[in-house]
Amino acid sequence: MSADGVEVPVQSLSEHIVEVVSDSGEGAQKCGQAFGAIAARQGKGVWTVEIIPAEIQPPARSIPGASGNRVRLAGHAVSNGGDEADLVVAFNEQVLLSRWRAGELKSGGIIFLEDKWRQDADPGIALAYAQVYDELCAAGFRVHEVPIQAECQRQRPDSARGANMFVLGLLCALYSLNPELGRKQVALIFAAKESSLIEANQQLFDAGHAWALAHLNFRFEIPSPPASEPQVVLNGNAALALGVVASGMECCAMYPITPATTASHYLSDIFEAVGGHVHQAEDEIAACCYAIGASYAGRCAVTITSGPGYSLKQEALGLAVMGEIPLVVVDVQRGGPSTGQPTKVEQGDLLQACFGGHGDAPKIVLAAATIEDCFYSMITARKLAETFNTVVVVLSDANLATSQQPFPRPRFQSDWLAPPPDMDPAAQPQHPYAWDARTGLGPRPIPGQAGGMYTLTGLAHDSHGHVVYDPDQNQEGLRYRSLKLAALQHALQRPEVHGDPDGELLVIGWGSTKGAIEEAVQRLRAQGHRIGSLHLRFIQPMPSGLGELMGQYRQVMTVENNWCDRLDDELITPENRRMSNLALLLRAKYLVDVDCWSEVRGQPSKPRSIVQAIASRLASGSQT
Amino acid sequence: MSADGVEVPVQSLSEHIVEVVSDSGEGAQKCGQAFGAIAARQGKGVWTVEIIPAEIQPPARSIPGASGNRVRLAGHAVSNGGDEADLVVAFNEQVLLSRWRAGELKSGGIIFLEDKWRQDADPGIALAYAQVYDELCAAGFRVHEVPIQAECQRQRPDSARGANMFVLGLLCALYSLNPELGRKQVALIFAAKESSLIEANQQLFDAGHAWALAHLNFRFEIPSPPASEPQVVLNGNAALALGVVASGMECCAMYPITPATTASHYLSDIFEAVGGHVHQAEDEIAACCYAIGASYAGRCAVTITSGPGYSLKQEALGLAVMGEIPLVVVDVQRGGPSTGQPTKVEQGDLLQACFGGHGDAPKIVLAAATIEDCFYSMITARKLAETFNTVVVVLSDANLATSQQPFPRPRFQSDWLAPPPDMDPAAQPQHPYAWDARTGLGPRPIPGQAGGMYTLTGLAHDSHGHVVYDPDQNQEGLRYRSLKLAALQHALQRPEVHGDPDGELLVIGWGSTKGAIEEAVQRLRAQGHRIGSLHLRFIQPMPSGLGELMGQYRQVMTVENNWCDRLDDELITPENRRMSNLALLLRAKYLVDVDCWSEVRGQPSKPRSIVQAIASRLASGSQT
Amino acid sequence: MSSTTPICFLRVENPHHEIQDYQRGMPRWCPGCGDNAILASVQRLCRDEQLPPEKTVCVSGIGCSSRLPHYMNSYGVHGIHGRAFPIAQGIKVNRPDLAVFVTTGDGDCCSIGTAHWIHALRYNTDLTVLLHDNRIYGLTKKQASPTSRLGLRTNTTPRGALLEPLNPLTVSLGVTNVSFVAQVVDWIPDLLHDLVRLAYHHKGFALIRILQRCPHFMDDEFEPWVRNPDRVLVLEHPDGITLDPGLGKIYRNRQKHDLHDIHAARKIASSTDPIPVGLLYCNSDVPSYEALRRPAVPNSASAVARLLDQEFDKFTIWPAEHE
Amino acid sequence: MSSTTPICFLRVENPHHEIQDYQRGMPRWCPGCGDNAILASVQRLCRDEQLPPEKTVCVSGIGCSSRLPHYMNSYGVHGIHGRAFPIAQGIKVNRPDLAVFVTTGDGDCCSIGTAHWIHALRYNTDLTVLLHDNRIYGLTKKQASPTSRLGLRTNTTPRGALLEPLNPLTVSLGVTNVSFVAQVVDWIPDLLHDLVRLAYHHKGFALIRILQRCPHFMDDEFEPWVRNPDRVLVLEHPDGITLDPGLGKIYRNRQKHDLHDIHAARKIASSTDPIPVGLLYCNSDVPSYEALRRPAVPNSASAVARLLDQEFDKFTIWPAEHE
Ligand SMILES: Cc1ncc(C[n+]2csc(CCOP(=O)(O)OP(=O)(O)O)c2C)c(N)n1
Ligand SMILES: Cc1ncc(C[n+]2csc(CCOP(=O)(O)OP(=O)(O)O)c2C)c(N)n1
Ligand code: SF4
Ligand code: SF4
Ligand SMILES: [Mg+2]
Ligand SMILES: [Mg+2]
Repeated sequence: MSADGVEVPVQSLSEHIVEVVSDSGEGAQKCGQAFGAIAARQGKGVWTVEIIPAEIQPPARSIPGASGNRVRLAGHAVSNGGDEADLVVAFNEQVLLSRWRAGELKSGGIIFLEDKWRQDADPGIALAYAQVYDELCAAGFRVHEVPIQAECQRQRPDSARGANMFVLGLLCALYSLNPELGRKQVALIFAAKESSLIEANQQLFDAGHAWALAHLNFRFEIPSPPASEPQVVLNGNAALALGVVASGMECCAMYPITPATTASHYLSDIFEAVGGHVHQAEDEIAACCYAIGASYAGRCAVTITSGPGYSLKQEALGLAVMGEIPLVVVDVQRGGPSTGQPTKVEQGDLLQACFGGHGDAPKIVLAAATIEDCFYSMITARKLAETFNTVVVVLSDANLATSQQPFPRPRFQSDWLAPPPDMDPAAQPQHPYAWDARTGLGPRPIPGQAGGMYTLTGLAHDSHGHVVYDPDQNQEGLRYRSLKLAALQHALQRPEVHGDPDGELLVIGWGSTKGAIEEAVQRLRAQGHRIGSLHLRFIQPMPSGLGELMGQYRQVMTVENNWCDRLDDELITPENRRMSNLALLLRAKYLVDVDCWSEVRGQPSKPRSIVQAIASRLASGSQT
Repeated sequence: MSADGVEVPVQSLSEHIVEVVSDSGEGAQKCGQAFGAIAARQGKGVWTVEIIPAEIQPPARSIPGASGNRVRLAGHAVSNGGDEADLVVAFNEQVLLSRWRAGELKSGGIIFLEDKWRQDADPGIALAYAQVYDELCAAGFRVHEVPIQAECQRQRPDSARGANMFVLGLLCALYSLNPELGRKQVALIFAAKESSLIEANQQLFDAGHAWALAHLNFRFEIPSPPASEPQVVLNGNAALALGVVASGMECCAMYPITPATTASHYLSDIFEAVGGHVHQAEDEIAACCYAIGASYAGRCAVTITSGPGYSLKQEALGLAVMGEIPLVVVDVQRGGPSTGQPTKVEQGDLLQACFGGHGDAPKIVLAAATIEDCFYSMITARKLAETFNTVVVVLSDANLATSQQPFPRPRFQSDWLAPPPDMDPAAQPQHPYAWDARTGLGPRPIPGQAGGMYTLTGLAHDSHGHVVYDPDQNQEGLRYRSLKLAALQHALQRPEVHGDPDGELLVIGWGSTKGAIEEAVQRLRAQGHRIGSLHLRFIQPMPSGLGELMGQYRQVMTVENNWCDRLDDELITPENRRMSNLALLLRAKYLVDVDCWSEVRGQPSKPRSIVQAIASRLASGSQT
Repeated sequence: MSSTTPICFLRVENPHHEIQDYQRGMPRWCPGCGDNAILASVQRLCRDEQLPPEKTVCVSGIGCSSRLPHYMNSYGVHGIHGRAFPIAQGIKVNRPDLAVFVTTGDGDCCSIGTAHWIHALRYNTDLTVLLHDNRIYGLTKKQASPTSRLGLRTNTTPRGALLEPLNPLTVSLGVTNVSFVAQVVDWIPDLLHDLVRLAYHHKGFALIRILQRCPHFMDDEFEPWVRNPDRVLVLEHPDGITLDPGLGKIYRNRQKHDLHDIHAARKIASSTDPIPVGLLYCNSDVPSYEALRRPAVPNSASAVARLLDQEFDKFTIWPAEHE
Repeated sequence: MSSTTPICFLRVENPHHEIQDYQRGMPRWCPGCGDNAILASVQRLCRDEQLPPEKTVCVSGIGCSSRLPHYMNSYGVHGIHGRAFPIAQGIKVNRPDLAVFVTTGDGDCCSIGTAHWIHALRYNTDLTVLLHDNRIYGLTKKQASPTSRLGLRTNTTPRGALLEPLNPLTVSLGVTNVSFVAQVVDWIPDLLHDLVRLAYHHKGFALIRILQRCPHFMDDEFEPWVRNPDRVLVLEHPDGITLDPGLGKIYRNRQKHDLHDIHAARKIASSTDPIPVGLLYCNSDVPSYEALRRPAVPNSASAVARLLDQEFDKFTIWPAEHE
């Protein structure tokens, strides 16, 4: 019932995408996150994506300044941020424009717009507002002007802040969420502050809620699927930090870099409770070397970074590979090359992860595909690092790092932790690299262990760790270090195909595109196409059997967020075309004509774009 | 005639491989080099390879301490160090043993061995000598004991040095070289010293010459093909340094590292005569950045390094690619990974050259295949760098760096030098990245040029150089930077096939293996096989038409000096096999089942080993 | 091919430059950010010295402070994190005709860039260096920098920074060949400008550490010093700065300081309260690196041809030789 | 899983260690190379202190000097060029029960490793650091190092080094948290050993710069000083070194030096002739980094389980919540 007693129809939706955008510092991010959390608590499927301005303090009311959150909520689990937004709440018309220009708004969608600008003292601003408003209406958007600030000031004449909590109340009312959960969430947000602040913000929340009930003649409801298990709502970096704890690692060495740093922030906060520490080194090289030192000394360590930092670590990683030191390296990829787009998503570091560094330095390369993966990948990576005594690179990206999604709350298992290193004095002096002739695996003497003394060196060495100049001994070391990847490959499970097990086309992906690819495949299958998708978590080594899997489909293509040349460019030929990273690897390995479609727009790929890409591939493929 | 008047038969040879080995510091290297130079001056085909101990001061009379030179001389041009040595002069039996153990001596070959050890005061030494002597004789070597030191001391009782000049004289007599040229060469070696030293050494040379005539009952003669052009005899690093001068570059920034450093040494010596300078930076990153600064300021620069240094430069190279700054980077590859085998040859950096660095950072990658290439590659690289405004990586290796070979003396052409940069004030403000829509090429404003002002940035930017956050503009930059490689690809010539233009098998190689591969192909063709070889100098982009060329042969394989897994290892399958670098690239590009054979023994591959590899490939290929 | 003598071109007119001629775009720093004052001082210097914008280059690394080159209407390089110095050296040594400024942050210079900073001091290339020291990593959102106060709570030190802050002045003054070290604060623009002018005229590596306010993350960090002029100690010297009477009335805490005395400089540099401002040390006798590297001859086709001939002669085998 | 308390194991016997127990292989340095004396001093210290070889770790970078760990019968890391310090820190902070030595060269430490050197001083991890300063790049065959003399002809400076040498002592003494800086020469083994002992017992980052002879490339570099003991100035202090009467007769050029006075230390550090040897500066009050990072609780399965529970609780949605 609306405030004036008239029954307002409640429209039931299977899903909706909601954005809240403001100037940076106005709290749209907090609002969106809280909204996602409330919806998740009520059992909706939720995916939240941050809308991040590129600068710390972009100018107010500017296109590049848009800051906020996208929340996709649904009556089922969701795995990505979806296509265009159905509904946007904007604190000014410029940030709204920014989202429109970026193609992020569904045509005909609903807009709630702060109306105070219409009367702004600056006639330029008032004019700009009116123009945008008219444009949007003309373009068919359903624009609702909301006196956000005016209403807030009625509640709290002395403060200019809190508009975001008003909007939160409004959204809760609009989506028929439980206001009690909303008020609790507000209390959580300000938990560290004085209680008067909590109350004031709850007051604004209530005001927003009431305003919506009183003024809006429509409401939505999204069903909640029944839930049986507890879920946690985390972003990928938080999941990663908790994964580090869960793996039993005790040392993280890092140097700040966006978008990796928040993982280390969180870890800095909590790590000491398990006897761990985060070492902020003077640079990435030092961070990597500190981690190598820790691992050498028996405390397997992790170093967390993003692209530029990962490039800097190349030489040090070579030492770890050569010395067979277990080490976990996380690269939270961002836009490249060079400084690129520090806050944006890209998957441009795969080939460097596989082939970076001079000489043959075989590393294990994993890619997290979901937020849940970010957690478990740390446990897996540490185990692999210590089993194979080598470097394990875990690729995440800015999309996973900052998106939130519920996943089943992990239940701690003590075998996540590595067994304590064997510190018994070696019965007889042990060879540090007593390579197993079949697998290349070997022991790992640890300082303190009598009889295990050796000097780790980056020079070619024999099984004693002694420097060798002999050609055959040099090859022996290369061979064993490489064999370890083969040994792991034999242990890997064939990945499962999503969708049809054979048919017209197989899409292969890796990393954060998983949800969007699978959704795209679903949509096309619903349209009658027989297609499937495959998502690789192990990239080096790759699980076996991919060749057979690919053979089940007429065409194979990858979908990636890294550059590949466009065949419609005049100078680009099938011969000189630079392929996307994974496509190149698959082609080299399987000699299958794997095509690739990529976009490198700094944005997570939308299911809609992937649908189009696959559809046009299907169309052109069926012509030939 | 021998000294006692008996006619000694002179055996005519088409070629011979001669080694001179001693403890480090005893001068075998100088002797071998001088011998090669004398032979070259008499018009023989010559290739000299250094035999380098791994340490500065290895223990005397030790296996790892062998130091010296291999000289392959022939009645025709030679392109590599060949197979096993036909004749060795050794200053002690241990260094001789080292060569034998390494499989470098032809069975039944001729050995000249200093005999003083037989009577050594240390009975252990005398015993060791006698044992080795007996072993060698038993193994069928023709061992001649020579009283080198005794004869030298007869000439110069007051000095223990100069045995190497005695040996030089001996060799000149043995190979019927003109002793006058020999004496001149001795004078050249000691040109910087007092003239008494020259004379003393010429005296020893003469003594060696006379001793051989008096005591040896055999002599060799290798015909000299008629020569029409002047030739220069240089090693690859010297050629590279002269190439830098010839390219007109004025700035080389470096940090010392083996085996690249000698190029910078030579350049340090001569560069100032053309207004250039070599900047020794505090590390490789600084060297690369200094070079970027120089290029930004209008002086295209080169930075020279080896593997570990190349790894360190990855981040800075990304800036140059992103900012479209011309830059020449030389990587004189050595054994890897990590510190690896600093003085040994390996071709392990190709994939890092192509894919190193985070994000998409397309660079041009060239590989010098001959010593002559080392010279001309610098001229080409600078031109490409300035035409395409990007990074050009030139790969050399320890084999090219230290081997010597005559090649036609280059005649300076003024168009080697770049035209002066256009410093006219831009008529209207110029966009630094006014990308040509077809090719991605653009201008290059240089500080001092009015109207061209811009701020180079590693952030994503538009054609003005302004930072952009727009998804499409980000893609535009990626696209143009990548297009430049396609534009270059269209301009490349299809490489020529050596040997048969079609047939059973095509061998593809890159870098310093060229000579050995072609010689191997020649030998197999002489045995009746129909095969060819192809050597790639442009690796990124690759010239077009390789697919067609490969299609002319039943099988294709690469021969490389970098690691690939061996199929006879139990755990290695065709699916998980890690391929050699070039093989991987060719497979990905052409979807042709390119096999690879590699050895990573720190030694240049011998024609004989390549013959075996090809032969076994032919055998197994014909079975299937 | 380019020659190594300064590249010249016909200058049609020789216009007088106003401040605006050195400004580009709208600086994107937070309101109240000290970087604004530093930018203004550089632009003022350019105007005062009438530097041709096209012969001026601003080089930086990465950080809020390193955005400065984007706001200068000149040539510029917004480089990579920590590497501003070697880039700037490559520019200046190869093109001594250009005026080169370096702008860097406490993280950029004193953490990842430490090796380059120390060696840049030693090379002593003629650069005007502005070290924006806000004692924090601004751009990456509040992590401890080497100059962060002991106990400062940041995102990487949630229970307070563990170490005493690095003092960039004492480190710099320990480096052989150091030739110019100054300190100033962003909130006394005239002093800032005076020091930028002295640094610009110094023919060598002139480092000014500027205590810079970051209201966004370090609210109040410098407030006690801003509010109480007596907690600023002005170092005066005829070759350094001397306060004009107006400023002199506010900043009464002054001291004569012999800026040629390295030992005195090191002592004063150690003090953090009051904050010493002024020129701590200057030595004009240290040769600049670009002077040491100045080519004796310019590059030219004939010089190249001559050198190649001379060198090839050493290695040539003439066909005649073995006939 | 490993715990952060020192890893212990049953020691069956507790043997007495002789010098030979710390020796491995045949050092491969040139005859007369000063590195031999440095190795001997470390081995002597280990014997004197009866360090269990398996609890001793020698860490180095790359260079002739950095080969040292190969000749120690202990654990060791022969790392990569310039990065010995962060590797050693990672070891020591995670395993404070180990005795960790760092051996590095003038190129390794003062050129490519500069940033790590400066920050290692500031972190003040308990490491015994031997800086083998032969004023040259030995392993790569004679290029100028930062400490090479002005005018020294090397392969990269064929017409003489262009710059005054960097003084590692004055640089180190400018770094906040510096806690131990000493200098000695390889040719006075007893003094060398005394300083290694003091450094070992210092609970912090103890840097000894050792002037080291490289007869292979730098014949005569130190000859005048070796020959004339008066050109060596011995700094004496009860907490530092005092000469025994025998040595005292040879080294008569002695000076009382207050090793707690940083200003005095900086002054003396600047002198190059006579060469000051002894402990220049020591401050035992600077906390070591591993002490600052000592975990309050050990890692354990139960602590991990507890922390995960506590954190997940913050983010959990219980099925009950929306019923
Ligand atoms: C190689 C590399 N590592 C890390 C970063 C991330 N990063 C950018 S700026 C910065 C530090 C900024 O601090 P400061 O230099 O003090 O500048 P401020 O923002 O405070 O002005 C860091 C760590 C990067 N861009 N590149
Ligand atoms: C990244 C990298 N750059 C360069 C080198 C080559 N290199 C090895 S040791 C060395 C310098 C050695 O000088 P120093 O540290 O003084 O040691 P010394 O040999 O004199 O004892 C250099 C440049 C390397 N191994 N790795
Ligand atoms: S974050 Fe701090 S340093 Fe950066 S712009 Fe804002 S106030 Fe300035
Ligand atoms: S080259 Fe010099 S430093 Fe290296 S081992 Fe020989 S004498 Fe020692
Ligand atoms: Mg800062
Ligand atoms: Mg040295």
